[in-house]
Amino acid sequence: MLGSGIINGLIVTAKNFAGSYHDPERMVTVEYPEQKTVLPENYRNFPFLITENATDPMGTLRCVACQICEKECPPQCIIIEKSKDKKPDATGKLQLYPAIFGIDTSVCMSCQICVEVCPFDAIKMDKVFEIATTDRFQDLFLDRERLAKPNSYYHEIHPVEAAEVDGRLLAERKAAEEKAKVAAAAKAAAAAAKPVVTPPPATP
Amino acid sequence: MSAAALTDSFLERAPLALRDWVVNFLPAPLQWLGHHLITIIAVLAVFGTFFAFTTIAERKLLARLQNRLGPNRSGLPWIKGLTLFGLSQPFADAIKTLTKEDIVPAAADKCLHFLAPVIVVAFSLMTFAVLPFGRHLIPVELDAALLYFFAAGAATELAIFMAGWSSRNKYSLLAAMRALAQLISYELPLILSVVPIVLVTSTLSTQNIVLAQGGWTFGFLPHWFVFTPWGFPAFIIFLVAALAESNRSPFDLPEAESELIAGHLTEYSGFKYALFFMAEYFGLTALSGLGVTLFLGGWQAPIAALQFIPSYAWFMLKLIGMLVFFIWIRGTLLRLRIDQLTRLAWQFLVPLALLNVGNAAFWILTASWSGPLQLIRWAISLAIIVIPFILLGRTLTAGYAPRTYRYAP
Amino acid sequence: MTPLHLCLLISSGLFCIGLTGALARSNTILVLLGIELMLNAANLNFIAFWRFGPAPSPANGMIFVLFAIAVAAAEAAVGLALIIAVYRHQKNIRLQEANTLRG
Amino acid sequence: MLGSAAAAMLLRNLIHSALLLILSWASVAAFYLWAGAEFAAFAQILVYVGAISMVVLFAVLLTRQNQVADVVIEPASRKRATTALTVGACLAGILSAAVVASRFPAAAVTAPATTVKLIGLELMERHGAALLIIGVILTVALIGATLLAATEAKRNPEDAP
Repeated sequence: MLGSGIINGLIVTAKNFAGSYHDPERMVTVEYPEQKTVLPENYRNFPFLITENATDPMGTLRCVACQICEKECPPQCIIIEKSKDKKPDATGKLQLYPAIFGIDTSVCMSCQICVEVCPFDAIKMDKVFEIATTDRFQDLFLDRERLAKPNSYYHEIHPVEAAEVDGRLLAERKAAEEKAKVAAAAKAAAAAAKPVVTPPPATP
Repeated sequence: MSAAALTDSFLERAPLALRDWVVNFLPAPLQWLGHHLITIIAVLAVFGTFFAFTTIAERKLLARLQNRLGPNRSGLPWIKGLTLFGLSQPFADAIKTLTKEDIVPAAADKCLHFLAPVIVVAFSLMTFAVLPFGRHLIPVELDAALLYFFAAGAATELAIFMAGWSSRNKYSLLAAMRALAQLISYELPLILSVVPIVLVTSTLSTQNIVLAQGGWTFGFLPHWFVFTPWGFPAFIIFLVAALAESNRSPFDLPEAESELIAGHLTEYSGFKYALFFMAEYFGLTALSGLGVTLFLGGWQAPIAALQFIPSYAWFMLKLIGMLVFFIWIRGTLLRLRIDQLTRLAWQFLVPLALLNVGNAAFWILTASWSGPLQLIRWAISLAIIVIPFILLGRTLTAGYAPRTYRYAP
Repeated sequence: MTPLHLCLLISSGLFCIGLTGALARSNTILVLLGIELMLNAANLNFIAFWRFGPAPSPANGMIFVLFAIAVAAAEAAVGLALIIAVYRHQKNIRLQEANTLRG
Repeated sequence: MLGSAAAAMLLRNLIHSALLLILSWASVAAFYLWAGAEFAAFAQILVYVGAISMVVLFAVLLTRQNQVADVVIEPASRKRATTALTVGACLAGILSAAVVASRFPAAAVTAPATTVKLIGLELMERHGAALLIIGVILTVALIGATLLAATEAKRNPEDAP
């Protein structure tokens, strides 16, 4: 009959109305500042730098200031200045480190290219999105100190990816050690052939 | 409690007593002026706040109908954490619209552009003058009150046209044309749906119409016109036409956002926009009030035992009920197309309303039937309206099978 | 000068304005509106005589006015429909150009 | 009332003159109110301001060619205007002279007591035939207007605006 559709519609909305009071499942609204949605694992916005050790963030940056990300960055929001001296990195190898590392987040477009190109897994994407400030020049330009975050934080925000990265790094280090051992053994063999005293290989 | 005691109970007379008390402070020659001014101010104040809370109620209800929360943030200034369920939202909105820049397009007809919102508010407020809010509360007792109501309501169409034309904007003009077509089309069923009541009560005075709906069968079945076989279809037609007259969804074509930006409101901003908004709600409230007066027994209590509650409270309750129903409809139905809209008015509502007038005439002719004849009277009267409804519905929807939706695989 | 005189003066003024407009303007719509004005002037007279006339009858003047208003409404509707038909026919609503029947 | 009517007849902008005419009709209704004819006043507003004005505005918009819809006054039209003005002025003079010269019996002090009920009874009883005829006229006018405005479009659809 004519009009039955209208009545059906009214019943549906009335159910919505009643349901919205006793059935929290129906409500889709998240009252933002108090409640927050759980971000998906692959959410990303701005990059950060990984440090190995939380107690000494500046000393244990993974970044070796190779400047690949600076060159690849499409909007050119990364500024890096190499250090004059060298520091030992996680494996004990002497490496350069960034004396200045800055990202202008007002320019960054969250493309993740810096992460893709980094050969040292030193720069990763962060999940912090509440970055509104009153000063767009100073507060949105993140320097080395504000960019550095420990590896444990990386594990927290991207657990799967971080585990994969750590596994790979470990494998690489092991491979490097094996290589070093092989090299040492070869050297030792050479030394045995030629009795010359050689210093022992550096232990990690 | 006798009827006389009820009419003179303290609560019933309280507003009048308050008014007389205030008026008595004025010198004698000014008393009549004070008398009327207080009436006007009371109507403005009551319906102004009513308007404010209708907007928030509408937003909250619509949200709930769509499983949302609605505005619940705004609290009192300087008090943190107190949100009052967002009840102070309309006041925040008012401050915002009042402080916005008032933009008048360079090509606009300045005079008409300014006059349109003024006229629309003035006339929509004028319609409140003849609504009986309570047993003793009616701003103006007019003999031809119904005619006055429709005459005052007719002028708002003109204001919408002025707004649309003076904006010198093609969307506004289109909206104005649409509004004219819609308002003329629905004015007819609106008035025709009221005619049966005038026939039966043989009066145009709203107060007398309400008085004619007094009384109860067995003390709990009120003699409201909506509970008669001619009153119910008239009420439905009235509801549909009232929705269309107040430009509300599903008949909000004149300001359809998705088609015409905002229709005749496109070039209005700030306070003028607020005036239009206000007028729209005033018009809706006035039409709801008229519906309550004509069909739902006005200020009469639904059960004889509940008469001790003052009459104006009943009126307000019913008014709120009507508005909630309108909001419910707005949250449910989709917007019509313009041809569907005019077709609905001319091919469906007008014939039915005309039949319903005949139905009411039959009801008057058979007023003396009683006993088992009463049942026959009900049956015939129902048949007069139900059979054409079904037949008309069949013919109009013939060829429109229930729609089957096909989705991309 | 009684109120009746004043009313009659006003209504005759309105009538003459309507007549002048109907004669002078070449836009058909305005001519029609001028005729409406003249009808209104006549209605004014009815009400004036009903109210201030020598022997007021209870409702006669009013009923005359109601009938006149109804007829005016019908006249306006038909007239404007005619105008639209003419406009569709020759893209113009100037009175002088609707002369295809002239001998 | 007179002013807005005169201005309406003089203005070049058709919409303005239509709106001014509506104002003039509304003031006629105000005059009815002043004279105590409430019912006629409300009927006047309902019919003129509510309905006829809408039809007029529709007609204006549907037949509009440019912003100022009225055509330019040409010499022929100017001659017409002067003739019309003369005729109007002469008629006004004659009518007002007649009005001023005529003597009416003393006016009734109070308005005749007219209730809606009385009007209704009078309409139905004494003027029943006239009411029927008016009904027929209105119906015929409605159908005629619809036919006039609609069939033309069907006959030559390429002409439709």
